[in-house]
Amino acid sequence: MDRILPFFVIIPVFSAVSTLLVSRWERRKFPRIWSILTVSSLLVLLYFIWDKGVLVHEMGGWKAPFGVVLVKDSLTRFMLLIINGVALITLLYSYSYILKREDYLRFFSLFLLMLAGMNGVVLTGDLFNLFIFLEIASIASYVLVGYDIGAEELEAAFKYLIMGVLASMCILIGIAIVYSVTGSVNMADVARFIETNDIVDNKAILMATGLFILGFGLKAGFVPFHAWLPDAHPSAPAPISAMLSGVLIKSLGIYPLIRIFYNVIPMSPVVSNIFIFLGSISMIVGALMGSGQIDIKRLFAFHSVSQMGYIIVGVGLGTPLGLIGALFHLLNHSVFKSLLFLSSGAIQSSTGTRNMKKLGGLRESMPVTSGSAVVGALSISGVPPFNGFWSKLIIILAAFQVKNIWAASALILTAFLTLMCFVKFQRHAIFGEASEIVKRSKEAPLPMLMSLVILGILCLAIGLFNQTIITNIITPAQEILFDKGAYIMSVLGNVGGG
Amino acid sequence: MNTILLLHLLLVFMVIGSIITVEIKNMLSAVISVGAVGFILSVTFLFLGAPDIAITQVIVEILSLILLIRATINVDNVAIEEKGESIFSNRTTLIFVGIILVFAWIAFQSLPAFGEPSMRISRYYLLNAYSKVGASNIVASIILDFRAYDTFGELLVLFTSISGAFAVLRRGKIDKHKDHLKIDLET
Amino acid sequence: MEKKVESGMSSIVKTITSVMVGFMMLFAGYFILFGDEVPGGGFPAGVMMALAYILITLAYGREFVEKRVSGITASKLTDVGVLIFLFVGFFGLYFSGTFLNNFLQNNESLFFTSGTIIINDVAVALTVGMSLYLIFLALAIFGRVVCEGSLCKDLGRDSEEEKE
Amino acid sequence: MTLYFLDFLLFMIGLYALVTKRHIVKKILGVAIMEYSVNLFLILIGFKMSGTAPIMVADMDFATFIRTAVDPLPQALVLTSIVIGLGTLALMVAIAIRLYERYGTFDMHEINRLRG
Repeated sequence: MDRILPFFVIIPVFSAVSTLLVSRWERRKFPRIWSILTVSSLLVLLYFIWDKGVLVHEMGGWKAPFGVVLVKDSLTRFMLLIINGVALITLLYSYSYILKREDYLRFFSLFLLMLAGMNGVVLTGDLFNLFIFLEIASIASYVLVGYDIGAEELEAAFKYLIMGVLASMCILIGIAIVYSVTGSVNMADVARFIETNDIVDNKAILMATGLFILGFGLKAGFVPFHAWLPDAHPSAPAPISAMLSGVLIKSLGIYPLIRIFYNVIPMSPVVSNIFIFLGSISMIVGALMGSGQIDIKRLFAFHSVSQMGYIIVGVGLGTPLGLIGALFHLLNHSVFKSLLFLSSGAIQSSTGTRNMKKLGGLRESMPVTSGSAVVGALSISGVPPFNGFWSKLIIILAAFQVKNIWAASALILTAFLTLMCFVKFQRHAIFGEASEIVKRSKEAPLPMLMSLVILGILCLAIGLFNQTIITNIITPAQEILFDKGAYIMSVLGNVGGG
Repeated sequence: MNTILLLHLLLVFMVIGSIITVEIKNMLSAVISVGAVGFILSVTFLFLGAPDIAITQVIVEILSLILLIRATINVDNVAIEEKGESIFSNRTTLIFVGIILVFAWIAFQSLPAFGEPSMRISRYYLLNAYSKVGASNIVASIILDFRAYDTFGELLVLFTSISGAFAVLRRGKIDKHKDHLKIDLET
Repeated sequence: MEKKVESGMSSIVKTITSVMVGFMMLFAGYFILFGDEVPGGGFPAGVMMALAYILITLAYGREFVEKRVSGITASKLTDVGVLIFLFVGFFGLYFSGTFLNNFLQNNESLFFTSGTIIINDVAVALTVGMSLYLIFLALAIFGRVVCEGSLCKDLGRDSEEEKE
Repeated sequence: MTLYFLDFLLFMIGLYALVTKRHIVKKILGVAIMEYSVNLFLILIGFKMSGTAPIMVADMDFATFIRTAVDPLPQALVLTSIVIGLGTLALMVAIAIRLYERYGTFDMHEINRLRG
């Protein structure tokens, strides 16, 4: 059954390369349908291996520490579900959104390569392999940010590229230091070496930890390293900013941090304090800077930074409840943030502007889009029936459980700031009096509406059935992270050290 | 003992070369000095017992020089004179770099001593490469057999960056109508 | 007033190039075929092939090379290279259960002793070579019209290389 | 040990160029220098004192080869990261040329100001 694991990378790569190869004879419909087919086949594969327990696929037939190994445990399947689910909905959305652009053959090829990179990052159990697939996903996202080659998009893509290369260099030096000290690049082998030789307070490992926090923090975009995010996300085409905010910063930034600091390098109190401190600062700064924005996409981008702060605080708390809250908020944020970005894309494509002041009373001319935007706004600001409320509540409870007053107060302050800011967004954009641009605008085409409605229903459904989702998806992922020995045993079996 | 001295010398040359690159005014000479640093690096790889990497570094260095010169050839390649406010940012960055270097000095103390790699995993490659894979160039066997998945990812990285560079370099709609050369672009 | 663009450099450069390109291709082939005994594998071979084509483009001008390996065939070869590597890996998965498995390894009967290493070498060299030649073609030729507006007097034919 | 430090100094010079220099090509050169230093750091880690290249030539018997061969794994990693560096360099040059075409200047502050 572990033969299925490599197909999560093979299928997107094969379809990405073949769309470019057969580009000559059929360009209108072929790439769009082909990419939707590939991503839905990935979801079917995920369904097959969903409850098969921990699967380990040794690449090339070599035993674990000597070859590259793919590991599927409950955290990996949780991330695969988010990545491929949001990607399918985004592809459905861009089925009609992309018609205005001329060279969308390469758009879908790069989109599928980004997806292959993210699947590769989430599946691999090898540090250097994680770096390579992180490079694939990042390079594809640099290009997709600057895809409609206007002046602003290119400038934002260049800034994102520079920050991304800096992050990759820091990660590579961190991997080099870990390899030099522990002698291996396989995550489970490194974890076992650190555990048996007890070199946690080794200065070099401390430096590698700092470099990992810097590198993956740049990719995740929380405060001290968020400079590229408010420029890159608004200037990307809407499906891409939904994928960036919804999935990319999580699977390239948060997931490696969680995997490394729970399964490989034990999380020392210094590291958890750093996470909580950075998380609470990025929450407050993101919400404050977000409230002053006029352009709705920039507003959403700043709130992405602040919601990332929630997840980092949850991860930094280190308690089971905190991690459950962080993972659940990761799922919720990818759903409602991609909903918000996709609806802003629909608004921009029909009214032509993203300026909150100019858009008023969208509910008459674009009822479905504004309806789904309201659902997204309510769930991001944590209004009870929707999914945002439950995950924020769990993180706040976890903060109180650990009696970390500073984090708890920052959490509550940000929840209030987000609520206020999104009420302002709804008042201006959705419920104000209809401006003349909005009167002329017509509803978005069907595929876009379908994806918006699906995401809206998901927001509500996760909110209502949060208990069942937590018990059978989130808690197993959290147990895997807290049980390092099981991870090492499942990957390495009991093969002796080299 | 003299290889250590030689490596120190080469590294000092590389540091001097990169300082010249950063501080020189003319862009073209900056590109040339980066090329020089790259070629010294390739010689260093030779002394560190990595012929594969030295060959690849030399050839890749030639190609990146071609690309970099392409970016600086027919544009105004004189550096921008620093305005006042940016001096302040230089100084803070220098302080920040100094702090990191001090911490790096402490951290590198506890790395395994230079010249004694732990080679816990790579002993297996040395022992089994010829018998199991039949290749006497161990590095090639690692790249294409033991960790072939890395090279597969590597191909994808190159394929994405070139396909992406093409997506960026394509003639957008906004360029076509004002394409002053009046060339009949038969698209 | 289409000035006849004198294609390529002087004849001295052309003769030297025609000699050197032969050796460069030979050297690249040497890397590929003896990749597993001698230092240097698929990557330097690919970059060497790209450099050989770039040398021809610089010396003989673009039209000469365009007839031999036009931009579109180069991009198709890049895709084919990646697909070869993918299929070799997939055959490994099909025959012996793990992706990228060296299923015909270390049997002396075959011409090349180390199994799929040579095939992978060819795929890597093909992809790296063609894609880097492509990027040179795009950067050098596309971008010729760098400065906007009428002040640009460059009259090189700027046919869009990729008929996307 | 001082070799690691000199190499990290090289990395810091690249980082300094990346952060403070306003000319886009200078930033690209800073990234190139950073990549050189990371590749060198990986090879420095795998170096064995008076070690030989990890290639089994015919005349060397197996035992001495095992004893003296340098660590081959970082060399495999460096080969990959050299070509990654080349890929990102090609992308950076492409975007830089397009930016110059759009804004008419390579100065990052100018571009920020124009973009507003």
